[in-house]
Amino acid sequence: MDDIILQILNGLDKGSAYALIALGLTLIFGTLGVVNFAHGALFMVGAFCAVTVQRLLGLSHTIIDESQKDFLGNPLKIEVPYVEGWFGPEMGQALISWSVPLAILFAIPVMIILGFVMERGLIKHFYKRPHADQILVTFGLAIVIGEIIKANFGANPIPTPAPAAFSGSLDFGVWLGFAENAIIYPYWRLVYFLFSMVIIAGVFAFLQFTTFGMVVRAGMADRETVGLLGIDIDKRFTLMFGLAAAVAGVAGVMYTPILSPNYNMGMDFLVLSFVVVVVGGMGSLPGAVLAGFLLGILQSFASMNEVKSLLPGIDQIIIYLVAIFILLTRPRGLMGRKGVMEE
Amino acid sequence: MTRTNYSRRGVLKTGGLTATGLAMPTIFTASSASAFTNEPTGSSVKFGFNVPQTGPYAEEGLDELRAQELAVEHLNGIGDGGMLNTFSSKALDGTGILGKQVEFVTGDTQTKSDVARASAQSMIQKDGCIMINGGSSSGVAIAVQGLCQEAGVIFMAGLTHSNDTTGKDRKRNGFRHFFNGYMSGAALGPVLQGAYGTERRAYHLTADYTWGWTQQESIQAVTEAMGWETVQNVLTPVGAGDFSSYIAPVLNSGADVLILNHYGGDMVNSLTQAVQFGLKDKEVNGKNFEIIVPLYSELMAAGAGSNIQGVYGSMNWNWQLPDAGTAAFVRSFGEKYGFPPSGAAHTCYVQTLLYADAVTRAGSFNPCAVVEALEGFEFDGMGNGPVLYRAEDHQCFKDVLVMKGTENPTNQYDTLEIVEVTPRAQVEYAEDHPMFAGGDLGECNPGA
Amino acid sequence: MLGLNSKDFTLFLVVVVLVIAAPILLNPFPSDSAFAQFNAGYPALMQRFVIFGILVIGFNILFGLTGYLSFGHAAFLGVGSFAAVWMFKLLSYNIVPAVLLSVIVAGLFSVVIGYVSLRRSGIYFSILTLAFAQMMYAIAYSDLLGKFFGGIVTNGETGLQVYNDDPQILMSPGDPTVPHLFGWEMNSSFTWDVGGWSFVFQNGYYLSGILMLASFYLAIRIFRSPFGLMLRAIKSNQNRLAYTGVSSRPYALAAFVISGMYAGLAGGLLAAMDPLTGAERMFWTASGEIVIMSILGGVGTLIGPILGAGVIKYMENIVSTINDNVVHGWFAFMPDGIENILVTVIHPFIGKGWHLTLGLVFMAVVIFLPGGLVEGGQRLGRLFERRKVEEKPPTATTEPAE
Amino acid sequence: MGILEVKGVNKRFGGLQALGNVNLSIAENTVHAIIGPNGAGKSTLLNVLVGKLIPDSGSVMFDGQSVLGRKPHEINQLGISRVFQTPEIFTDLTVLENVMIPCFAKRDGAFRMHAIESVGHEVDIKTQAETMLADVNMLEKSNMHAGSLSRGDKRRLEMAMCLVQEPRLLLLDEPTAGMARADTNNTIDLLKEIKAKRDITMAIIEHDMHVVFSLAERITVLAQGTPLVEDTPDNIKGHPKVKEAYLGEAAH
Repeated sequence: MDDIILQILNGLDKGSAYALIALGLTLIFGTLGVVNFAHGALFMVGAFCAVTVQRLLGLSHTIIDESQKDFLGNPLKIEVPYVEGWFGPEMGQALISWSVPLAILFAIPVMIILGFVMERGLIKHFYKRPHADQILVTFGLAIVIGEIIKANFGANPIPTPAPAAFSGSLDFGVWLGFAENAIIYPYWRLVYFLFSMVIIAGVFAFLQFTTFGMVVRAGMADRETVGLLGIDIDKRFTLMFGLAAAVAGVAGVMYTPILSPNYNMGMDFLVLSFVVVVVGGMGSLPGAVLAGFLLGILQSFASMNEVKSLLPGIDQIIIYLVAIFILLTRPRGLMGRKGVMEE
Repeated sequence: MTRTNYSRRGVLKTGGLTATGLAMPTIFTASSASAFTNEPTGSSVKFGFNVPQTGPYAEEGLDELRAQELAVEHLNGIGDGGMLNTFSSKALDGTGILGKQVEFVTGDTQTKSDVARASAQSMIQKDGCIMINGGSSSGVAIAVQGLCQEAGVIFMAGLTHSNDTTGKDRKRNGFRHFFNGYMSGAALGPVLQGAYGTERRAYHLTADYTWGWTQQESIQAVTEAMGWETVQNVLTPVGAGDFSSYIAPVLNSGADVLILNHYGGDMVNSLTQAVQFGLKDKEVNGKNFEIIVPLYSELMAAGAGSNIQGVYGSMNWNWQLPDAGTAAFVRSFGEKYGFPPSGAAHTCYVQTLLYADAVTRAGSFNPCAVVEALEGFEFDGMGNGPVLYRAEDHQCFKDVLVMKGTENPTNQYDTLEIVEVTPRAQVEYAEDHPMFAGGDLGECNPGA
Repeated sequence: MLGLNSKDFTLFLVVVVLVIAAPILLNPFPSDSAFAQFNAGYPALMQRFVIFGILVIGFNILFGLTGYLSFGHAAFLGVGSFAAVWMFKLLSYNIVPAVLLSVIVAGLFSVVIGYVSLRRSGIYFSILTLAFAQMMYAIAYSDLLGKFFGGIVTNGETGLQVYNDDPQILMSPGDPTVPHLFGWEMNSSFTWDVGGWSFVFQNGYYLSGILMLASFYLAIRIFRSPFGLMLRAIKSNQNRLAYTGVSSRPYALAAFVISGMYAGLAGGLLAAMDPLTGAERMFWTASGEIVIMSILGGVGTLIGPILGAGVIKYMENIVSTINDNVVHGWFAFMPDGIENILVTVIHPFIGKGWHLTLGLVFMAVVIFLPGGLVEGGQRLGRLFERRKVEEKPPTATTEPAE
Repeated sequence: MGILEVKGVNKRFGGLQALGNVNLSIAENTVHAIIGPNGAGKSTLLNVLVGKLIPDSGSVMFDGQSVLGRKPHEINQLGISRVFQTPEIFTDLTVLENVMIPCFAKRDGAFRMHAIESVGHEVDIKTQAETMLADVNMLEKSNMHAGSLSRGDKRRLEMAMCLVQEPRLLLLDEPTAGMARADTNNTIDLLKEIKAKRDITMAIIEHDMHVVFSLAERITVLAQGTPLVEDTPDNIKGHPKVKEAYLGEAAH
């Protein structure tokens, strides 16, 4: 029983990550009708926003300590972060420790601007082009973004720890009357789960309760009609792209303590996020979220030793098996709309 | 043998096209000049450095490339000579090899066997390379080793840790300087016993591919021999990213040691996440919960950051070793690039020098002569103490380092500390040891 | 000629000449010149050009004609290779049974996967094919079949290769120990040294080349056949096709199976040229590469995808091997300062940065040449034509799918 | 006994009764129009006839065979062709190819793999298609891309594609919707011409009374999913019920 609760917890957490990425992807699919292969890259750029903030906060000046030697036998250079000098060692260390959450403040404007630039500079010219062209151009863009990141940060994963306050894990099991250590879960993952919920709820509320959101939803349903009403839907779609980029970006920022960022992480998420979106159904935001959680939980269950001993390797293929099953039983995924990307 | 492999400056071969009986223009060279593939005829000889330059192991590959470039400089007499000064064999004098200047070409393996083989083929067929060196994974090493065997050039493996490379997939034309899973286990065993006792329950997470399997097998054998119990071995998909669903059940399984048979990004992520679950701070069965990473590299250590503190693992070589060879290499490398070399860099550097030395001692670039010169070769002064290149399986036998994540690092390169230098005798095994059985070196193949 | 119209026949003839003369045409620079780096005329790369050519010709029959975008086509390449290597292991190094089986096995797989996936269209179809391919990749990479049944089926990440103790029941003592066609060894070659050049003519390349030409010929026939017309009708308007009394599913399935068999042939040939295969051949990036090759060259055109395959394989094998030393070699004649500046400018795009060049090429082609490289060629052609005959008005007729 | 017999067809969408007990008989070689105000169930009925929708109850017989449960391509093979409200043609192909496809379909059925033969060598099919194109005055446009045709020409092409299969029943779904008066008249002439040249049954769903009264020999008036009246055009014109339900404002 405790195993199952643990895996449900796990699945929710995994699912929230999938849902968050799929949400941004669906916003772009649904509103703009663009297959954006660079969405994983946006997630990755978000993660590197966290690295950048960490580096900025860690910017140091050098003190040469003659009493110690470095690996070549030269006097040791000791790096002292500027923030420690400005705010005192304790406050400085705390700031550095909180660099990941702080990076959200940095990532939002960066990602929105990046989104605007991408949409205005490139994507908007591809609305009327075949999906194949969209795939090629966004895939090319994803490679270019990845290479730029690689040139600046290297190919190695970069450790980006969560704030010290969130290290360690919570013992759920004790609350529920299980033995100690039966169900533990890291604080940061719980934070990530809550954070995802807030973002998802925020996006839905934004689309549901603002005029802007209503217009966009109308545009998703029938772009031409909305255009005929004299509403400048294009401008709103640009904003949507910025919003989608920001969602991907903050998802990336908050994920860095779980997955040390490297330039290739966007590609690793690309295929998975497409599967999630399509299983959810093209053009359906609730579908994307639902599919994210469903696949996350199923994958967690498939990773259980009891399941794996029965079917070796099931954890590696479960997502695809489920995707095939759902697409064959429900023609347009869980909640897809008719006619979206069916040609 | 009727093998008539392709040779770049070779001659008319007994190929199908001759069989068609075409009248050949006289431009065709008439006599067979080369005795083996890519025999160097001019004033230079070319090496192929085949390393991952894109993909997850790019950083490691680039570090290998740096070391290889350094080795070529030292062979050609540029710079301070590095390990040539400490190497026990004095055949090399910094004037190239057999009077020929050393040149090199580079290629990108992308850590994919197909691409690595294509790249190696290009080096052999297009650039006329006589030796291929480098690589950062066992799958690629085995693939390229097989290719070099067929093509008739020498393969000096880079970083490859799977038992199979010199086990069931060993080849006469291929040589491995790097240590392997068995050696890691043999070296770690006593240290772990000393640190954690004989009554432990181990939980393995193993990358689900050949290297992971062989390493897990090796470690399990050693730990069980000293009384540890293996609770579970869970195979994890490569590149899973999020290992939480594999780590979450560990604590509840009654295990008190987690062994991560992962490498590269997988290791960075699984270790980071295991620490995040608070495993290192827990107590199980009245003992402190421990994590072990059997194979370490500096780059992984850097990627995992503070999470590796106090975690045991093993290495082929580390820049902090006190011997003269290490000091010489670290100095040349550090002065050229500004940071200490990684273990992968070391192995590629040494392999390049070893090849050059073997050619010089043999007096020929002929792969078969080189094989003969390397088989059973004993040397010292390359940072690992006295080393033997065993003739039976082309595996180097040398001391193995047991490492531990530094508790209080003083600078960014101070990530790992040497706990023990396990003597060579302790990690040796018979060449037909069950974990290495089924291999057949075959005949040496000079190609043409 | 050969049942082709004159335009197609000319195109086919050009391709024939290119394939035959590739060892010379692709080696324009003398071996010792600084630009020899750009030569692509060595057997391993030429083999890849033609084998990947076969792969994308087949893919184009599916994607170019019917518009169904399969995102898992590399799976058929993979099973083809595995089938071929198993034939080497069990029977002998003769490539005939190996290649035949690889085509058959890939065909069987594509019947099953195609039958299921074609129940959906658009992106749903793409994701179904992707899911099947990724499952097959995972199964091969961790040798799940081997684990399930015991023994070795795909040999996991190390890849499947031939060992000396494999049965090879049809192998007699004198037989070659490399892949061969009734004794005609694939890796045998002869070299023609002339001036500073050395041209290599290899058996394996020519065998692959002949099969590529045969595949290409067959593809042209399919493009121009009533069957091909039906496939194009599927892409154009499935609704109308149904109301015309045609069920599109069997046509699409036939196209899927044909293209799967092409992929199997390519996979078998890859194994025949180099008898080792691994799961990564089936990874989604490999499938993506096929799609990218087709779009880059020009979807639905006869020659486009082959060009796309050539460009990508060239970049992967040539641009990635250019390091700073090589660039210094090119500009050695310049003054040091300028040389260094040039090297610094070029540095990010070569060697380890070749992916950057690749990404930029993708973007440039799709932005400036919406029809792919073929459109670039057509524009060039039109430019010349216009210069030649200014007065001739443009004709209203357009050749279909050219 | 008509060529098409619809008996007791019911179709509900949720709470909406789209078709209620529809009985309809279309006699062979007549032009039969189905008219009715918006939402009367005309399109639903048409979709039932071509197999796109399956009614909740009732039967649809074409020449003694039930069409229910058959797929659109099977229904076409029975001899029913359909012209859509917006012309459905193969826009990426040439005009000639557009007409050749139905020729192949008629010859080969649902699936036959002619993968090696050249389209260019199918002289019979080509002649057949060209004759048809000449019939609708489009021969000179046979090498144009269908997508680049004018709307009227697209309509002609679609008719040609349907007629070349020599269907026994041609269903026309508002063939003149959105057309200018001149185009509408052309279409009427075209249809008259077609009717004059061959034995064919036509069922027209149409809003435009001008078209209906120019062509139809019999008219069924549909209102709220049920046939109100069925009669000749002349009788329909004066029928009070129809006037009440529909013609009051439409026919001046």
